[in-house]
Amino acid sequence: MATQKEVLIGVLEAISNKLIQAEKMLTELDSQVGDADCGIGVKRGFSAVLEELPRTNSMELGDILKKVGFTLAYTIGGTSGAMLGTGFLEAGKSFEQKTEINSDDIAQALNRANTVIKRRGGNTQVGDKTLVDALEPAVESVKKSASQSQDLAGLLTNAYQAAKKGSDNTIEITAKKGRASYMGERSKGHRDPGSVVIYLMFEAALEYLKSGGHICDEKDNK
Amino acid sequence: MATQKEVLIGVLEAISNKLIQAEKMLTELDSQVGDADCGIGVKRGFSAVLEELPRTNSMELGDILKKVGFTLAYTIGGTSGAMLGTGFLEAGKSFEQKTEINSDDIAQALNRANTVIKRRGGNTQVGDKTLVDALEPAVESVKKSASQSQDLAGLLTNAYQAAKKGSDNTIEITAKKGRASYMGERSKGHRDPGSVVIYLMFEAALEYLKSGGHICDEKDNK
Amino acid sequence: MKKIINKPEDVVHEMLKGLQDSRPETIGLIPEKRIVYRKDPYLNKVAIISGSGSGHEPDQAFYVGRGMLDAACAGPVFAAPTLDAIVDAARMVDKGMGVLFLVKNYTGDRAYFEMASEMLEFEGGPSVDTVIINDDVAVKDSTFTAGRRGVAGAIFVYKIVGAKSEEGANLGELKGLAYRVNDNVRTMGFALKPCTTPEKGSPTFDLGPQEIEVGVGLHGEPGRERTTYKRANTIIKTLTDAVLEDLPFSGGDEVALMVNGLGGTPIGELYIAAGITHDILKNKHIRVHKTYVNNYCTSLDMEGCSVSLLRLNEDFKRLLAYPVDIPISYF
Amino acid sequence: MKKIINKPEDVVHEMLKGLQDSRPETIGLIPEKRIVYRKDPYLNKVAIISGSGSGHEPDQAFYVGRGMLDAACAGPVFAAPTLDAIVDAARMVDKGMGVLFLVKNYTGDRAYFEMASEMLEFEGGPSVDTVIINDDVAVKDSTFTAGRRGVAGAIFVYKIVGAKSEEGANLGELKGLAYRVNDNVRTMGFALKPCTTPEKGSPTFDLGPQEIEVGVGLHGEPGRERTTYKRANTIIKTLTDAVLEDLPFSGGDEVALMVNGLGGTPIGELYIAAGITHDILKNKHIRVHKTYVNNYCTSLDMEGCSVSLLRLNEDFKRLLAYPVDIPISYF
Ligand SMILES: Nc1ncnc2c1ncn2[C@@H]1O[C@H](COP(=O)(O)OP(=O)(O)O)[C@@H](O)[C@H]1O
Ligand SMILES: Nc1ncnc2c1ncn2[C@@H]1O[C@H](COP(=O)(O)OP(=O)(O)O)[C@@H](O)[C@H]1O
Ligand SMILES: [Mg+2]
Ligand SMILES: [Mg+2]
Ligand SMILES: [Mg+2]
Ligand SMILES: [Mg+2]
Repeated sequence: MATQKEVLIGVLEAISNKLIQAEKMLTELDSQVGDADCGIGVKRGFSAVLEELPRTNSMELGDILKKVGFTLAYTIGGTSGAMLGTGFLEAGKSFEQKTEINSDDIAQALNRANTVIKRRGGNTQVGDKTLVDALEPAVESVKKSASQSQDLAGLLTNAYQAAKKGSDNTIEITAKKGRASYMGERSKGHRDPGSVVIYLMFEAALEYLKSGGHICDEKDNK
Repeated sequence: MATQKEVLIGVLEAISNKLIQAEKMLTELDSQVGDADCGIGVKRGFSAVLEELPRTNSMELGDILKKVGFTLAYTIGGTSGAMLGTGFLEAGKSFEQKTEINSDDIAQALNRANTVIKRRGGNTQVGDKTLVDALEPAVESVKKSASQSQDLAGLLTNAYQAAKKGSDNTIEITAKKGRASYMGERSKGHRDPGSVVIYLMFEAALEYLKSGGHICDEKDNK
Repeated sequence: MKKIINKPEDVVHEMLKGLQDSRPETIGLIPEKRIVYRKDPYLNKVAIISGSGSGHEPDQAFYVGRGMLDAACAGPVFAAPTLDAIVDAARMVDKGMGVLFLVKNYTGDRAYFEMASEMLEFEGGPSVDTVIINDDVAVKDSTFTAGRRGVAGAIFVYKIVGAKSEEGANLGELKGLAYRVNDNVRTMGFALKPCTTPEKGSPTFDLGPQEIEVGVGLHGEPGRERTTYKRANTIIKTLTDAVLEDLPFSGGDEVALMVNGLGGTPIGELYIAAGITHDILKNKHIRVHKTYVNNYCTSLDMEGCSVSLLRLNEDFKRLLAYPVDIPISYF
Repeated sequence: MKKIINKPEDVVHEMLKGLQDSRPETIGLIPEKRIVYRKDPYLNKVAIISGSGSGHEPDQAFYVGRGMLDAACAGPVFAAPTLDAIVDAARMVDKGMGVLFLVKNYTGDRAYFEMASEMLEFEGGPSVDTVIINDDVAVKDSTFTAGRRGVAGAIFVYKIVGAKSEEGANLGELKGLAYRVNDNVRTMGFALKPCTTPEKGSPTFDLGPQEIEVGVGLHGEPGRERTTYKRANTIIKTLTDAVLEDLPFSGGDEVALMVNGLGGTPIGELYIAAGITHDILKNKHIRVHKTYVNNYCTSLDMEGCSVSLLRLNEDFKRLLAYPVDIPISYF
């Protein structure tokens, strides 16, 4: 049975690989509404994460996430780097002192990440056509799953679906934040690349779990 | 019966019109071996000549040619402008004081034009792939016709053919003067645009004569 | 894509190396962090730092030097400078009088500078303050957007604030001055041809052979409208009018005019634009005190230009004329 | 073709008008003749004039001013300045000490300056002398060509000779100095993308998506070879080596380095090139005294650059550093 730390590192690895593979698609989406670098930055950031992960074995759970956050903030440069960096950093802070976590901890960490990201973005709201459109529904879903003591597979499935749906919603709306907002009405009809990053993260975690990534389920931890 | 001055002005008009129409072709040739402006410059120059011609009625024959020379040197800018300008200027000088001219005068004027053009070009020789390749044979032909007392139609026909043949010769040779020389061997296979200007001038004069441009033939002048 | 580069990912490093090689006496470089800083000794001044994605050269690494910036944080191409670079740069150039961040208004840049300020406050460091520059009038309705972008007008802010910092002004005074410059400068640009980022290798947006983007952003972001190509008189009038109406500028004003090339447009065309703007201003009885025509704030190889007007006062005029010693110069 | 222009035939006039509008105190213009001249009063100096086709901006109208040129004769795009303009300009700027023509080696330009000299001698006018600049090493076998072209090295000639003229040197001394600079400067360039002249409206030559022209001329004339695109390290080494071998430059030499953009290439790429050249020179123990990186002598919107090296002596160093007041500048 894998330790939580092994699982966390495994999930982070899966997320990194998935996002690196998505480079072209993300950049293509960003060239519709932004400056065509989202995939390039995300790839740079998560490649750096992949390099760091082997060195995180001796760290606490929270510090691993903070390390990921700093790595993204130190390498991506784009807005996505500030936002994702902030997210992992705040999630890590929320895990501070914890050696074991449960679904409630996950929900809390994600909630904190979402809150600070919104502040960092200049008071970003759902409907502004940013990654928050995918993140916030996913966070709400995780909160709900946690309160219903759902297992991790179910929690992640729901979160992924919520994030995906949130991302889908970005297609038809007008951007009000970030670079895409300069397009005004013309931003309609294009999916926000950052929202894709979010649902791909949940998808990667889910796939890792399903592929038998030795996820220790809730009961083991209690 | 038209005066010599009327004929000269008519010929200059015909030459100008012909060269203006050749703009695209000349520029196209110049883009193969030069800087793609020969037609543009020639058009600019001969359009200016067309504007000047109506004001030359009161001038001497030589001054009309000098006027054309200065106009070309003042407006074209390209090498062709310096060379053609020099040519007309020197031809004009050679007519100085003359109110009536004959074939010998024409031969002499053309010869002087050719000599100074060659000096101006930095000792240009036949075979250097420049307008001299068309001009010099034409001049030689005119000299011969004049010495044989040929009529003007014959003189021009021979001169045109010599110029055309000289221009044809430029295709297969390597440029040694002017912008095309920078291409070295690569200049082979392309016709020199300036040589086309020369044969078109003789062609225009000939067409003007044939179209009944009221050319007073040799006998009238003697 | 054909560019004078080696590997796309090395573009920024190699460019900054070339900068330092070319100005070894005055320019220092921390390559890993892409921090460019003044090497000549200076004291008793607030340090001025700007930073943003690379690709806008000479903005901003090439404005580092006496009379302008004390350090520049260069991000990857079109991506904000990273957190650690900003924090380190601030610590490095502070002379005890604090640091002023001059930041063009882009979500990413703002977010990183904000994170850096929080870290400096939290972990201890120089006192820092930030002024956001947002001179681009192209983005009209700013309550429904990330707000106006910072574009070429930023150069006037660096120039005037940099000069004043040499005179010994304190952080608060400089912050106030930076806001006053920003409040009096307006810019609008357009693109004839999109730019190609080295890593993407193809144009960042598509523009038809007869299309132009009016109000384009510094990273190829779309602007007010995509329209058909028009002759210079028409395009430049559109830009100038948009700038004039926005502040608004009016008869009797004295201004500095900047016609800024976006990177791929030759100097000659910029001067055609300058001539057109001069005529428009003369007609409106707006006096041009000084004209700046060059590539000041570019978008890689984008073709097009922007027109900026800065309403002047005596203070601005004096500080604009203050001598600079910066890497970008002719002789 | 999309450019910031109105009618193609008005490009040069409108550009020069913009220049004069932008520098009304120092720059005079005779629009019909396209003569740009210094307006500030000066005396007791030989007048320095250069001229050539337009399209090489800032060369050379934008170098008119104290410490450099006294007048520039601008031709139509890529066509020599016309005879009357040269004659008038010489008469206008002569202060009784004569006029030096600095002419880049192109058949057309030479021919017109020669015609002008003959006219001035014949009709009476200032004493004039001409120096032909031919720094381009791309054209190898000069006995079978019109000879080496004058390219970016010309700027060093204007700069040094212009400075010396301010010191009161006479015509003969300046002519000698100009030849010495020309003898010690070498240049080679390459194009990534051809230029488009306004009147033609399409590229002056064809270059495939993976082709470059090594040794290209200032008007898009072909160079040494057309080859496949290579990364910057390789291309810039080719240029630098050709320049080094030609003079030849050798270890211990002290040089000025110019990396000159051809018009459409962004500053950042030029600095990548500068960094590469610095490494090559360091390896050969050639010391770079000063580096010049910018668009100095362009070919409209051509993409690419040239590398020039000038072997220095103390005189050249002092004159290079002599202050200039010319229209092209940043602040
Ligand atoms: N104000 C904001 N709040 C939250 N996320 C944002 C904000 N602005 C932009 N984003 C996210 O950043 C993504 C773009 O990332 P990236 O391409 O790295 O940024 P940049 O626009 O700086 O190039 C967008 O797709 C969007 O999801
Ligand atoms: N040295 C020379 N002597 C005579 N004619 C020349 C010489 N060099 C070039 N030419 C002629 O000039 C023509 C090019 O004219 P043009 O395009 O106006 O000149 P440029 O090369 O200055 O653009 C060539 O086709 C050639 O016939
Ligand atoms: Mg982006
Ligand atoms: Mg030509
Ligand atoms: Mg970006
Ligand atoms: Mg030409």
